[in-house]
Parts: sequence; C-alpha cells; structure tokens
Amino acid sequence: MLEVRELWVGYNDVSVIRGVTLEVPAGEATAVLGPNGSGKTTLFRALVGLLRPRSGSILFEGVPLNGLRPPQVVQRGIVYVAAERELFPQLTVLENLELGAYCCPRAFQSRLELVFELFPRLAERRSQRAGTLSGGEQQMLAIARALMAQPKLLLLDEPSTGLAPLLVAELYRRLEALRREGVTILLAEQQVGAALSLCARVYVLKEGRVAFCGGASSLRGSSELRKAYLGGIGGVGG
Amino acid sequence: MSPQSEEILLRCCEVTKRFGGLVVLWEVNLEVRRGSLIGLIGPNGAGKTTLLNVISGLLQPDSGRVEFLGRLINGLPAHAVVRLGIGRVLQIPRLFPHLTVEENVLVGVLFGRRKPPAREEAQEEARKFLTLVGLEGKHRERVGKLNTQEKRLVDLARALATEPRMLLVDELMSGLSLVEMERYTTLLRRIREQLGVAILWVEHVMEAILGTVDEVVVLDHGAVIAQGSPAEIAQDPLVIEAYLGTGAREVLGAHMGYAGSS
Amino acid sequence: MNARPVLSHMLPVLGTGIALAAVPLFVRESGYVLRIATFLLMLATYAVGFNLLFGHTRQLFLCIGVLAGTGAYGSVLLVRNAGLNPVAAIAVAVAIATGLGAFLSYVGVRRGFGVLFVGIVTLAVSLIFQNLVLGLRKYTNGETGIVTQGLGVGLAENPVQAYYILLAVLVAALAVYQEIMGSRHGLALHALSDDEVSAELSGIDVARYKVGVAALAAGFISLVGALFADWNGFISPSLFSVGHVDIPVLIVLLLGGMRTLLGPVVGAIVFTIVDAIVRPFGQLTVLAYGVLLVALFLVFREGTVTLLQRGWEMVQSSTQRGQVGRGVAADEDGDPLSQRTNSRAKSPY
Amino acid sequence: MSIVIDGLVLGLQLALLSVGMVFVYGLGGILNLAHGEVAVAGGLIAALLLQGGRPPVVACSAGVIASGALAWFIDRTLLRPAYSRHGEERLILALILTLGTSFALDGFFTYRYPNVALTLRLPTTSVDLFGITVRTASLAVGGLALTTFGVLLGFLKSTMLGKAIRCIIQNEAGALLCGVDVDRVRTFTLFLSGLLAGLAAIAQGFFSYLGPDMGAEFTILALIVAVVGGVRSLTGTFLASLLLGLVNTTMSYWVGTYLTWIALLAVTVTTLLVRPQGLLAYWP
Repeated sequence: MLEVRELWVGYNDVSVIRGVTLEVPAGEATAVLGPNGSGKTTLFRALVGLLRPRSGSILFEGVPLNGLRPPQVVQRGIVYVAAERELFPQLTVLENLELGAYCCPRAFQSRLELVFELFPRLAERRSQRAGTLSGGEQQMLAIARALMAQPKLLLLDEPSTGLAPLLVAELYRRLEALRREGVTILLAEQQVGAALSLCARVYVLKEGRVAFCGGASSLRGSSELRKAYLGGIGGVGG
Repeated sequence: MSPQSEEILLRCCEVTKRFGGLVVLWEVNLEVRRGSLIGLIGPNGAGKTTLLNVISGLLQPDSGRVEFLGRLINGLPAHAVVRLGIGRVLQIPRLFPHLTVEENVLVGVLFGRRKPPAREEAQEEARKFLTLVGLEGKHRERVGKLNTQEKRLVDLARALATEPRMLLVDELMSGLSLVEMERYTTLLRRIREQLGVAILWVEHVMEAILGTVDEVVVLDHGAVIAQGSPAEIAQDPLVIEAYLGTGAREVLGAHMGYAGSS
Repeated sequence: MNARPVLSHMLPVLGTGIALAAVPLFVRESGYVLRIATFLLMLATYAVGFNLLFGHTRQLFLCIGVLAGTGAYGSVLLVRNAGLNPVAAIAVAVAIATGLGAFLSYVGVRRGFGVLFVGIVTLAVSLIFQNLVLGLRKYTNGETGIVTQGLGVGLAENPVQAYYILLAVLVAALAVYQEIMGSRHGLALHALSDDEVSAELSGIDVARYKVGVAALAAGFISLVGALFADWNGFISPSLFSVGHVDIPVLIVLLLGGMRTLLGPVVGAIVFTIVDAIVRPFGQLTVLAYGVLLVALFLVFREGTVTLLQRGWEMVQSSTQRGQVGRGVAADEDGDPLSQRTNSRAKSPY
Repeated sequence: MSIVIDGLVLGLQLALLSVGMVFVYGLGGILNLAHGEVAVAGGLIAALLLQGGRPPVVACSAGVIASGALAWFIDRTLLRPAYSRHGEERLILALILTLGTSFALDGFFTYRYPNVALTLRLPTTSVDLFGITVRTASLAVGGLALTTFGVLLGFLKSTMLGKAIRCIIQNEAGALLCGVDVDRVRTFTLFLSGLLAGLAAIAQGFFSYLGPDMGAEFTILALIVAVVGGVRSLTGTFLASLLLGLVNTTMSYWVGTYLTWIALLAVTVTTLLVRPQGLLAYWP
C-alpha cells in the first residue's frame, strides 16, 4: 500500500533520514522501532507532507505523494497521529471528532458510531473539553479523531508515550481490533514489547537508516534491536 | 585519584522544575567532579535539556539548589553563570550570523571570562580554540556559509573560549553518521584531557556515550532513575525498561541475560 | 593605543562632518534650503539613536517623538515656569528623557517583552504623551503650542550658527556610535542583535546593553528635541507625534540601512529630497510615506548604504580577485534579505 | 443608567472592531495595523453611496463588503511575503508592512475625500425603554452588534469553517493533521475581520460621524482592546471591549476626553506590565 524508496529527509543540511526504503502491505500493521533520535518522527512528518524530502519517492497505492501538502495527503487517506497528540484542548470531544472529519463531513455520523463503538469511553465524555481528559483518554481521542478522516493508512507515532502499562495494553487491544477491521497501520514505538504484539513486520531504524527489517518473530532473539537501542558496548554482558 | 581531582565542581540538590502543572524535573541530585566526563541520558522528554537550562541560568528552578564551586548559582542570570565557568553548547547551534567565525569565538573570549584579555591576545586566543576544534583556515568566513557540523564546532569553540571549568554539551550527535560521531567523541576526550574541563554531556545516542564517559546518569520523567558506570547502566533493568518499555524484557529476555528477574 | 587606527576608523565620521559643514557656504542666500538642511541633521541624529535601539538591540521604540518632545517641552517649561537658564534646562530635560528611555527599556527587558510588546507599549506611551500635553493645557497651551522665541539658547536668531551646532550634535552622535562599534561593546551589540540567548550564553549582559543603549539614544534624541524647540521658535504636540517623528525616522533608517554608520545620514538626505518633492501636495505626503515604507520593506530592506557597500565589495573583488579570495566572494551571494553591517570591512573588534 | 448602556454599546462597537484583529493575530501571528483603515474604507464607501442617493441599507452593506474585500486584498498581496517567514521576523515584517499600508490609505482618504463623512441619522434621537432614556443610536448599534455576534457565534460553533478557525487558533499543527487548509482559512479570516471592521465603521456612523482621518484611532482602539483582552482570547476580547467601553463613557462623562485617553492607555500599559498574556489569558 505504501512504498518508500531511498528517502532522504533533513533539516537544513543535516540529514535525519538517510536513504530509508520500506513497504507497508495493505491490511497489516508494520512497526518502525528505534531509539530516540533515530528518525522515526522525521520519517512520519515527511510521509504526511509536513517536511519536504530531499530525494527519494513515496508511493501510496501506486501514486506518488511527493510535493503534496498535509491537507491533500489527508484527503488521500493517510492520517497521522503525532506523539504530541495535537488535540484542540478547548473544544469538546465531539468537536474534536467533527474536525477529524473535516475532509469528509458527510461520513461523519457513520464514522462517529464506529469510533464510539471502538472507544466507548469517548462516547461517555463526548461533551467534555479535550484538555480535561486523562492522558490515556487523550491518546484514544487522538486516534479516534484520525479515524474520523476515513484513513486507509494510519500513522501512529509513539502512542504509548506517557501511558501507564495497563493503559498501553488496553490501547494495543484497540489497535488490534482496528487492524482486524482492515485499517493499515504504520507504528513508531519505543515500547518494543507492545509493538511486537501488534505488528507482523518490523523495521528498526538507527541513525536514519534501516538497521533491520523482517518479520516480528525473526526479531525475537536477534541482537539487532538491542544494539540499536543500547549500542554494542553493553552487549558484553549478554 | 588525587584529592584535588575529587573536588566537586557542581552540585544539584533536590532540583525541581515545573512547567505549569507538568513536573519536568523532580528532586534531581547530581554531582560533577573536576575534570570528569559524565553522560546524561534518558528517553525523549526526560528533562535532560531542562536540567542543563537550569544549571546554565536560562531557567530558574522552582525549588532546590544548584551550587558551583560551593557557591549558590540559582538566581544568577545566564551571563554571570558563564563567567563563573560553566560553558554551554546548544543542541541546535545558535551562532551570530552577521559575524565571522573568528568573531563568534571572540565574543566568548571577550565576554565570557572574568578578566578578558587585550585585543591582540584575544584574537590569538580565538584562533587557538578554532584550531583545537579543527576549524583552522575558516576563521574569516561568515558562519552562514558553514554546514551544521561546522556550526556545532564553532559553538563548541565559543563555549570553550569562555574558559569554562565545566562544559554542558547538549546532544552533539543527533543526525550524525558513525564516522562523524567518532570525531566528536575523540574531540571531547581531547578537550577534557588538554584543558581539564569537566563535561556534562546530554545525549540520546547511547552508543556514542557509553564508550566514552566515566559515569552515566539516567533521567526518566524528570527523575534520576540510575547512576553508575556505563557497563552497569547498560544492564540496569530500570534503564532498559525506560528505553524499551515494559514487556521488552520478556520479549528479549533470553538474550538479555537476566530472564525472569523483575 | 596609537593615533593612526583611531583616525582611520573615525575617517567616515570626519568626512561626513566636513561634507555637511560645507552646505551653508553654498546655500547662504536661501534661508529655506538651510532650514531644510538643518532639519535633515536633526532627522539623521534621531535615526542614529533609533538605529542603536532597533537596529542593534531590537527594541522597537515607537516613542522617538516622546523622547524628543520630553527634551523640547521639558527644557521650555523649565525655562518658562521654573526660571532655569536655558543650558541648565536643556541638561535637566535631557537627563529626564534619558531616564525615561532607560526606564522603558528596563521594563521591556524585565518583563521579557518581544519586539511586538515593546512596540505596543511605546506606541501607547506616545499617545499618552500626546494626550498629556493636550490635557495639561495650563502649562502647554494644548494644541495651540508654545512660542519658544527667547526661551532657549538663541538658535532661532542665527540660522547658520544653529546649523553648525546641530551638525556638531550629529557628528558627536556618529562619533560615539563609531567608537562603540569599534570597541568590544560593538561586538557585543552585533552579537546580541543576532541572538540574545547565545549572547547571554557567551557571557554578554544583554539586559545591561539594552538599557544602556536606550539611555544613550534617548539622550541624543532629547538633546536634538530641545534644540529643535529653540530653533523652530514654536512647539506643539503634533510636532512630536508618531506620524511626524517616528514614521519618518523609521523610513530614514530603512532607506539608509540599519546597523550602518552612515545609513541614518544617507537615509535622511534621500528622505528630505523625496519629502521636499511631495510636500506641496499636502496630505499626499502621508500617502507617500506609507507607500515608501511598504516598498522599502518589501524590496529594499538592506538600505542604500549596504547596497553601495556590496557594490563596492564586488568592484574590489573583481579587481583583486586573487588576494581577497573567498571572504568577499562569499558576501556577494549571501542571503539577500539579511542586513549587513558597515563595519564588516574592518574588524568590528 | 443611560451612561452604562451607552458604555456597553460602545463596548460592543469596540468588540466589532477588535475581534477581527484578534482573529487575524491568533491565526496568522500578524498584527494588522491597517485594520482601522479597512474599517474607514468601508465607511467612506457607504458615505459616498449615500451621497449618490442609494438607500442606506444598500450603501451600508456595500461598505461592509468593501471592507472585507480590502482586507482580503491586503492578505493576498502584501501579507504573502510575511507568511513565508516565521516567528518574530514575520511579526516585524507584517507590522511594518501594515503600518505603511495604513499610512498610505490614510493619506489617500484624507487627500481624496477630505470632506466625506458617514453619518446615519435616525428619525428620533431617543426612546424610553423600561423607564430609561436610551439613544436610538445606541439601540441601533446594540442591535447591530448583538445580531452580528449572534451570527458570528453561530458560524464559529456550528459550521465547519468556523470550527476550523477556532481550532487553528488553538493548535495549528493539529488542524493541519486534520486536513484543514490553514492558508485558505487564514485568508478567509482576514476577509471576515474586514467585514467586522466595516460594521464597526457603520456603527460609528450611527453614533456621530465617521471621517476619513479616523483610521489610526480605530487601529489604536482595537489594539488596546486586543492587548487588554489577551491577544489570542475571544472571550477576553469581548469582556475587555465592554470594560473599556464603560471606562470610556463614564470617564469622558466625569473628567473629559484627554484624561479618558490617558486612562485607557494606562490600563493597557498596566495590563501589559502585570499580565502580559492579557486579562483572561487562560480562559477560552
């Protein structure tokens, strides 16, 4: 569904993404793992048009996305949930969701039912201001708002940030349900265990390059991941 | 170690900082000895840069004390802290674009020291530091012409030009290739050996830091969760959890060498 | 320190002084032209002050008129109502204005105001000043204004003498400016106008520089204001309004070039010529100011002096390409919108 | 009592004037110093049409639309270079560009139409309302303003575009991620601010008269309200308008015009010193 080839992205003259190639098959969940600063967020921002790639191509359903601005990317069906969530704190839950459906207001009612089914908690709090929700609820709302735009591909950037372990588990159960509904997911995560529970395919980014790519099962027991996070030095003790 | 090298330069006692309701630093205790090289690591949003900002006087802590050479320095403006001997290298270099490379460093020589040298001497000093960081021959260029790596080096030279006793370095490595990282680590080691400057080095590229520093301090959610030698830190379950998340240990446990421990 | 470098870096100041000193010799018979030339000197001095404030420390003081007005009204009222002798009155008024400038700057620095808030606060100060002068009708005669003939040091009686006195003030301001820029303080000002945080982290006391510069600029501006009151023979609040002082000064500085020594002078000359052409059209002058301001800021933000310098550097580099090398070549294709300083050719140290 | 009502109505007029400025600042980080001139432009066109014998309703509507169009034009032409920059640089560039524009417009108006003024006389000067004598002008302006705010509120609350405006003010990045075309909404907001300014000019015509030289005064009033209300808060702007309207009428009733101005400006400066973020910065 999404094909990224030899993508270079950077700020000024520093390249953060250095020739990343990856594929996201339709209907599956794919994870991008890697430590802080490995370029996950930069990659996502480039995918949705918030950053302009230096070179390389992004194909979505076979059509190049290069040069599109974020609103147009959203219209194509790629929706990004930033790690910062980027909610509208003073609008109610319902209004946040309405804005999520900005590009497709007609589908609002049907999407709303679907989203409330998935996150019943949000239905209870529909007229509460987003800023007053708890961290977990805010994350749910961020994902729900993205779902309102009828995404074909959902980009999730560190959805577990700042959540307690129990909430992380719950969140991933919802994501699993979403995947079964047929939404393709590309996930950046620091919480390796959680990500591996959802995703079949894994890319490990390290300093802007793909250090490992393969099935989740082949990552288990591989030393690549650990090396990416903690470097080669600690490996002596293993 | 000789008693002199044991001398404590910087001491943070129970430093707490909030932004609105968000606690960014929670009772952080930290000691930096003369001439030591300490790595400060932690996941995104752990409060590393905030801690550096508090130490360098750009932010004031809500409570707690920051002492430098036994003197309380919280409450002092940043320029006074610099003159006391704490240099700062920013993550994204902010240079003076209308000045040449040499003039940028000259600013540090002339204003960052308690007793600035006379004009000819100052110019020589500035060149000395540019040579130290490997920018000789670039001193007449305008900084806008430099690439980001070179800008970082100018920033480093400027901080060194203030003759600090301690250098705060913020994520020098982001966006670098392995070869470039090597260069920086060598450079920082040389700075410490040649100038006897203590370095507190914030980094999230763990690999770069673990092989270089004497001691590692790990921040997570604004609190120090671990402290010790690089080898200890790399095995610390709390640290691994902070970086990789819960569950990672179970997944990777077999390979980590402490399966089943919690 | 030997005399030669001092002389050479003061050369542009002296040159300007000598060139402008020649003006009365040519226009002696025309009182009108001399009047315009005298006004030009005042405008240029205001602009030198504003250059220090806005160009070098990024303090957008939209109250140049207030500072000048404080000098004018202060000195006149002190003579008229307190019976002070004119020189002492001017000194006191200048001191008050200096304090006011420093205070405004201090408040801005303390509260961490950005350019916008400093602009709004000083604009409000300008309006307060206008209404204060209007409201204190008992002392100021309100909109009617005060006839200052015989209240000052006597500039109105001898226009040529007045011209030279104001020229002396301008040259003094330029000399002080050049002296500062040539010293280590100049380096500090360049640095802090580029990046305040970095300047602070390099050990520069940004707050002190800002307040100091504001005081200095206010001093020169109010001195000119006081001399204007005497020279003009009449003051009224509208002569010190934002539209009459601040906007022209802003245009002069943008026209001549921010952060340059001669920008204020060149800008004042060009502005005066343009102004003389459009003035007969009455209200159209305001329109012309506006269009000028927009056009300047859109296409000509570097100012005449910087452009000339750039041209000169290009000529130089093409004649002696070998020796100058990369330094100058790099200058040519630099960011076209960034403003350069005139001291680039020399070391600003 | 009638002073209070006059003050509140004046406050409503101030709100009409300043809400647009606040919108534009909130959305684009641009303080439009030509705002007052935009209002005056609409008022003058209404006055000219009235002189030409058009019915007042037609003339006024045309004036309001002209204000909107002028603001739209400024956005599409002059503010383009400003939008391509960020942060403080954008602010300064826009500040000086709009300042220049305001001078150019002011010069043009006072030169070309020195004697044109908009006055809208109502048949009776005052009416008795629940035992209080109220000027009909106050009633008309109050009604106009309240209707406008009703429509505006409805627009912001229930249309997609209105919601987009509100959400960009709160979180521009979030709006982008929702697929909102921030650029276009920004241009529309300038148009909207122009319409509101035009209405404020019409309101001025009801009160007394609107001359070609009143642009600067309008801009400054809007600026004062915006600063006191906290430049990003709509509720704050609204309350600050009412407050300043009351201060204005009571002060000028008791002490006179100059001191009123000084009082207003003193309130502004004090607000900036004590609470730079505005009175109600943390309110919605």
